[in-house]
Amino acid sequence: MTITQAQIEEIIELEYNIHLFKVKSPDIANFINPGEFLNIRISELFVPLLRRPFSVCDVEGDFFFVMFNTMGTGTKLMALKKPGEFLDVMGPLGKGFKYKDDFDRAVIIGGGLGVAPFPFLTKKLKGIKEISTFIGGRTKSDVITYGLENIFISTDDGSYGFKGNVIQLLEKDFGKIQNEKLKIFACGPTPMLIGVKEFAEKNNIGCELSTECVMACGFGICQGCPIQSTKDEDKYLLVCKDGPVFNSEDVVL
Amino acid sequence: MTITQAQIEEIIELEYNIHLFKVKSPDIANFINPGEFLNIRISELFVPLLRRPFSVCDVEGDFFFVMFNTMGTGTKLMALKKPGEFLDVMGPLGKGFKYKDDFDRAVIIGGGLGVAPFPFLTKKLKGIKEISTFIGGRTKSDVITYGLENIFISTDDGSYGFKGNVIQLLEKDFGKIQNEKLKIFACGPTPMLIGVKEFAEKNNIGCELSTECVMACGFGICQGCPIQSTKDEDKYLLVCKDGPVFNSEDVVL
Amino acid sequence: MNKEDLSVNIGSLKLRNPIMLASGTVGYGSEISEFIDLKKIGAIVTKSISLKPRKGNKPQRVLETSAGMLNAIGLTNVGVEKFIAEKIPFLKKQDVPIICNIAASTLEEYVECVKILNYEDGIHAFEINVSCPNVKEGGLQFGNNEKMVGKITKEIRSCTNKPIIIKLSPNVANISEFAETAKKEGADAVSAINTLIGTSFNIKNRKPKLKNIIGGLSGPAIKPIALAKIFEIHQKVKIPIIGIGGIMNWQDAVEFMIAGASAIQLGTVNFIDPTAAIKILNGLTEYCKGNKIQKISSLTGSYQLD
Amino acid sequence: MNKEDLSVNIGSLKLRNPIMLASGTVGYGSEISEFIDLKKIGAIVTKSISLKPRKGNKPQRVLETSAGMLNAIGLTNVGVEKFIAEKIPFLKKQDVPIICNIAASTLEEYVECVKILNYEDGIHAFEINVSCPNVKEGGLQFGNNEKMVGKITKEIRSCTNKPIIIKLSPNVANISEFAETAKKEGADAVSAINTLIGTSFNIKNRKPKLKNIIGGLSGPAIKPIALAKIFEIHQKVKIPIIGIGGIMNWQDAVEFMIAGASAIQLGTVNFIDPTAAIKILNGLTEYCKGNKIQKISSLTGSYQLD
Ligand SMILES: Cc1cc2nc3c(=O)[nH]c(=O)nc-3n(C[C@H](O)[C@H](O)[C@H](O)COP(=O)(O)OP(=O)(O)OC[C@H]3O[C@@H](n4cnc5c(N)ncnc54)[C@H](O)[C@@H]3O)c2cc1C
Ligand SMILES: Cc1cc2nc3c(=O)[nH]c(=O)nc-3n(C[C@H](O)[C@H](O)[C@H](O)COP(=O)(O)OP(=O)(O)OC[C@H]3O[C@@H](n4cnc5c(N)ncnc54)[C@H](O)[C@@H]3O)c2cc1C
Ligand SMILES: Cc1cc2nc3c(=O)[nH]c(=O)nc-3n(C[C@H](O)[C@H](O)[C@H](O)COP(=O)(O)O)c2cc1C
Ligand SMILES: Cc1cc2nc3c(=O)[nH]c(=O)nc-3n(C[C@H](O)[C@H](O)[C@H](O)COP(=O)(O)O)c2cc1C
Ligand code: FES
Ligand code: FES
Repeated sequence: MTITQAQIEEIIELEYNIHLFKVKSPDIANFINPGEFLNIRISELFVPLLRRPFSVCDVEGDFFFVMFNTMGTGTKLMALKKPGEFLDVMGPLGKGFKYKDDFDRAVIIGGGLGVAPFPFLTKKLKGIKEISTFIGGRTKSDVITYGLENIFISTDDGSYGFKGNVIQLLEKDFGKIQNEKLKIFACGPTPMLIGVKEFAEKNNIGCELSTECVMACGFGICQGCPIQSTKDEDKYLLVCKDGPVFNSEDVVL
Repeated sequence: MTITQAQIEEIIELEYNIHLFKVKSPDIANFINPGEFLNIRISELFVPLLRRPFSVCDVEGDFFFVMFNTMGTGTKLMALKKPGEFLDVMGPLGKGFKYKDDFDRAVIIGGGLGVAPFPFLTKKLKGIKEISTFIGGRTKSDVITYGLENIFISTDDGSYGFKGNVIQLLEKDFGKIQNEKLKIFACGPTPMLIGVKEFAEKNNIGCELSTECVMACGFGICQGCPIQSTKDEDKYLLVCKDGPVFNSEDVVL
Repeated sequence: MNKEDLSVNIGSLKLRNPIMLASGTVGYGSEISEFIDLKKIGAIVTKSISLKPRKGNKPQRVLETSAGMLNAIGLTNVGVEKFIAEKIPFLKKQDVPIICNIAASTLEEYVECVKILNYEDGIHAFEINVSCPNVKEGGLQFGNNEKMVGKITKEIRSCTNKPIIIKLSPNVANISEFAETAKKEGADAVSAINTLIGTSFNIKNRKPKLKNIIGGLSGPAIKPIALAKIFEIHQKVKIPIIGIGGIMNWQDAVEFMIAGASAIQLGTVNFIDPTAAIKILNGLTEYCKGNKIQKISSLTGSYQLD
Repeated sequence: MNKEDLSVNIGSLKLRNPIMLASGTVGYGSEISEFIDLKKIGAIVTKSISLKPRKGNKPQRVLETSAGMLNAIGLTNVGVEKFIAEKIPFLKKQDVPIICNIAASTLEEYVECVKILNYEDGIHAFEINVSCPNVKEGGLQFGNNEKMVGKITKEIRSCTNKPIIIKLSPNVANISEFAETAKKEGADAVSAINTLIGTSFNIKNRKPKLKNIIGGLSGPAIKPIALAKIFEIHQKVKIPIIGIGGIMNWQDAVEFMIAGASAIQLGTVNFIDPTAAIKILNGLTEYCKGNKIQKISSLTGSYQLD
């Protein structure tokens, strides 16, 4: 865990309003794992006041990538940055995916910008495990396939791929991979994660979920990011420290 | 009085930290007079919250100029603007110099960035009246001669021109112009204005002072910018509406 | 297609829309009328008026803080007489409902002001400032003293039939009790909030930055506090609330209405963008249209606590 | 060349410098110790501890506002027992003075906590949280009730010789009276301020953004309010004040000391820059050097009102 001033090397606009920053930082790139995240201070002026959390999207040598879309003040200001400028980055933070388990095929499920952590995971899995990637969006421009492999697509409005949500798509195509030893890795809006969790439980598949939560600190000192533990009714886990990736059996969504 | 989005045409760095913006706005350039000012909203994000007042420095066709140095958040952010970007400008505001009176020679006195309103005044006076310009600074890099005529310089540390303050310089050179019909136009820090006022009264010279004051609105609705009237003990005048330029006899500094 | 109904009632006071300009942040309307058409807004609340003219505090009177500003104007105003002679005629011509804000140092002064102004048919309602933090006498002392607020309300009630709005101080532990008292003594509505007490020191010369030492904090910084005060009143007291405190855009205005406000006032934002009232009006209209809200008054206190 | 003396005394509590980390904004120190060397700072105030562990409020617990944040954590903590077993040993190893902050729902709970913790020689002082806005029982009710604050102080005083710091609520009209009461009943110091009550609503679903509905406002937005409260206490009561509220840099720290604070606490800034304490320490050192201030304690209450 470090705080570093990392220089933006390149900015790629993947879709309207969806940006990919390539940022130089050996301190982070060499130590971060898929599913872990970074907490970025967007302006020295304390506007926005708090850091903003972003998944590590990919790593290439000394560079890490973040993928984001513009939501509010923070991401809008971040989108105005130019190559050569510096980002104040805290990381690596949190617990990422356990992708070295015993399974044959990774079933990656991403909803909207929930695909963000998966290019890096895909890179780690490639050549070692089979991969099927299911991604869903409201409409075509939501679907980002950057860095992913063996992709199945759904959109709510049917403008791209299967018409329906990503769980329905999964149900539909599940037959083809049903007999392999699977592990699910999912990230996206909470309603989708709930669906994935049910699906995994129903089919008895190991499943990790990358959860989201509004955070104040991102490194465990504010208690601002609780998520209910399944094991202990009296206990919250912290999304920023115990997560953001959880075994789907460990948390109540 | 209007609010307009005015595009920055050109940025000139006169000295380290002293910037001259050339900005396009016929609505302002065609209506503003020397000594009047503009109130600029530096960021849409309400950071800084309030507008910042700047004298009109000069006018050229549809363009106006502002000259400023970086003091705090507002001016620092303004200094980061690039040509092509827009400024949210309210103006023309306040009352400027009465430079069409009956006098032969304008004695212009500027302290530090107090020279800001004088290039425009000089342009209006040139060819019509004689001009002597006295400018003072702490050190050489404070002395900005842009757009001025017939200049006499003083610095506190003697690094440029006369060593001493601008009032001492004026006293020293006063003999040469003493017999003409003079009018003083001064702008600068309050201690300097107090000196100028005394000098003008002692020598019985008409004198206008451009005063400064922290402002909230800049157009007369907040009552935030009072300055004591000499004529009426029970009354404050408003720097933003009744000034910023006052006849030196009308105000207590 | 039906037109959205933006009108609101605050007791017997009917306004074409819920957007007012707050006392002390628009003077007497003439300067801001160069930017906006005053008759489009719900009402203008005039700068606090006192029986005699007040010169106000020495400078420095204003100061920017993080997302806010401090002011210690000290109730500078022209006094009742000049207000009637010079300020009301202009506002009447603009066809904007006038809410006359009154500040005083004594109970008697409040009463006298109201008695004089009561004859002015241009004045649609009185807003009673019992909560200005920037004057030594009156103001805050009253605002933080429940009995006094009750007394003032009662006395004023006895000498006018115009709607009375009591402007409450946020610098108390229990604003809803003040609202309850105001209601009991006959107020038609309360406004909340006035500014919060704040200060700042110059670290070079160690002097207070404001000559008056303390000032009133306004602007976006205080918005969450204002919302909590309004919510508290709405939960506990049945009285129309005029919401004030850091409203910068239509989203904020909607949020204040959801929290319990029947109408809202714009303060600090007028300094930055004097056209804000019109932008917010347009925003509210679009919001009602988009969300099929026929009467904007249905927003008031429509929070969902599950 | 003499070294600047940054040490301060808060009653009988002696600290190497005036910079503390505020309760609830550093947990129990282990995470932040990855960024800074804790033994360089004046003291760490631990997250409010209660007799039994507390789970805290449901999410959403935090929310950014203009230049501030709302929190409704709900005093999540491990309880006294686990605190002693697991948290104190770590902090003792860091060689940082520990100020143990205690929250409780009843007078008896405060007393019991203090009695148990009194034996811990790692604990240098108690900070009594009578002002948390985020729990239904206790907390705020106490903080806004002067008699109760007096009672709590008195009872705690009778069972410990360690310095007692009462952490005051800003959500009152007269904070100095609370300070006076605390002093009278034997407190060594007061901390001011805890967070201000605030809220926010989602304008789409009309629900409160915080599950707890209301939360506590902290950060730069509240700085002018905190300064005014500290100044009020300093003017009226002779008791050491620990200044808290929106301190982001060394300039702010100096401003708080000028306003009357003997020491300061950093809260929200830790979330944004966990190294802030060290930066501020360096800033204060340079400031003292540059201004030939031999003892930083001479800054306390050094305002010039002329
Ligand atoms: C562990 C983690 C990893 C993330 N990774 C990515 C990523 O790789 N790419 C990406 O684009 N976004 C990611 N996010 C979400 C991202 O942090 C938010 O979009 C961002 O904080 C919004 O900041 P803002 O100032 O633009 O918007 P705000 O003005 O702060 O908020 C705008 C809207 O977004 C909602 N929002 C804000 N923060 C969050 C949050 N943390 N979770 C859910 N909703 C939020 C708000 O409630 C509000 O409705 C991640 C969040 C977490 C917790
Ligand atoms: C009528 C008028 C005309 C002006 N013309 C010019 C000009 O042409 N060029 C120029 O560079 N500056 C001019 N100023 C001053 C300019 O407005 C301030 O420098 C600016 O507002 C500082 O903003 P900031 O956010 O950078 O600094 P802040 O962070 O607001 O303040 C930094 C420091 O500057 C002081 N300060 C802030 N505002 C003022 C003010 N209005 N007067 C005096 N001190 C202030 C503060 O007290 C503080 O010490 C003018 C001011 C007025 C009132
Ligand atoms: C410069 C200034 C002057 C004010 N003068 C008055 C006043 O005379 N009477 C009054 O009742 N409120 C006065 N107020 C308070 C405002 O009406 C309003 O309650 C407060 O500013 C909060 O709203 P805002 O955050 O939108 O500014 C004043 C506020 C400011 C900023
Ligand atoms: C997330 C959070 C949790 C807090 N928890 C506590 C607490 O448990 N006990 C307490 O006395 N104060 C608590 N506080 C209040 C802080 O200690 C401090 O008084 C307040 O945040 C103001 O300081 P700041 O503006 O520097 O943050 C908490 C503040 C925050 C932001
Ligand atoms: S965000 Fe602060 S503890 Fe998780
Ligand atoms: S700055 Fe508002 S009245 Fe002059």
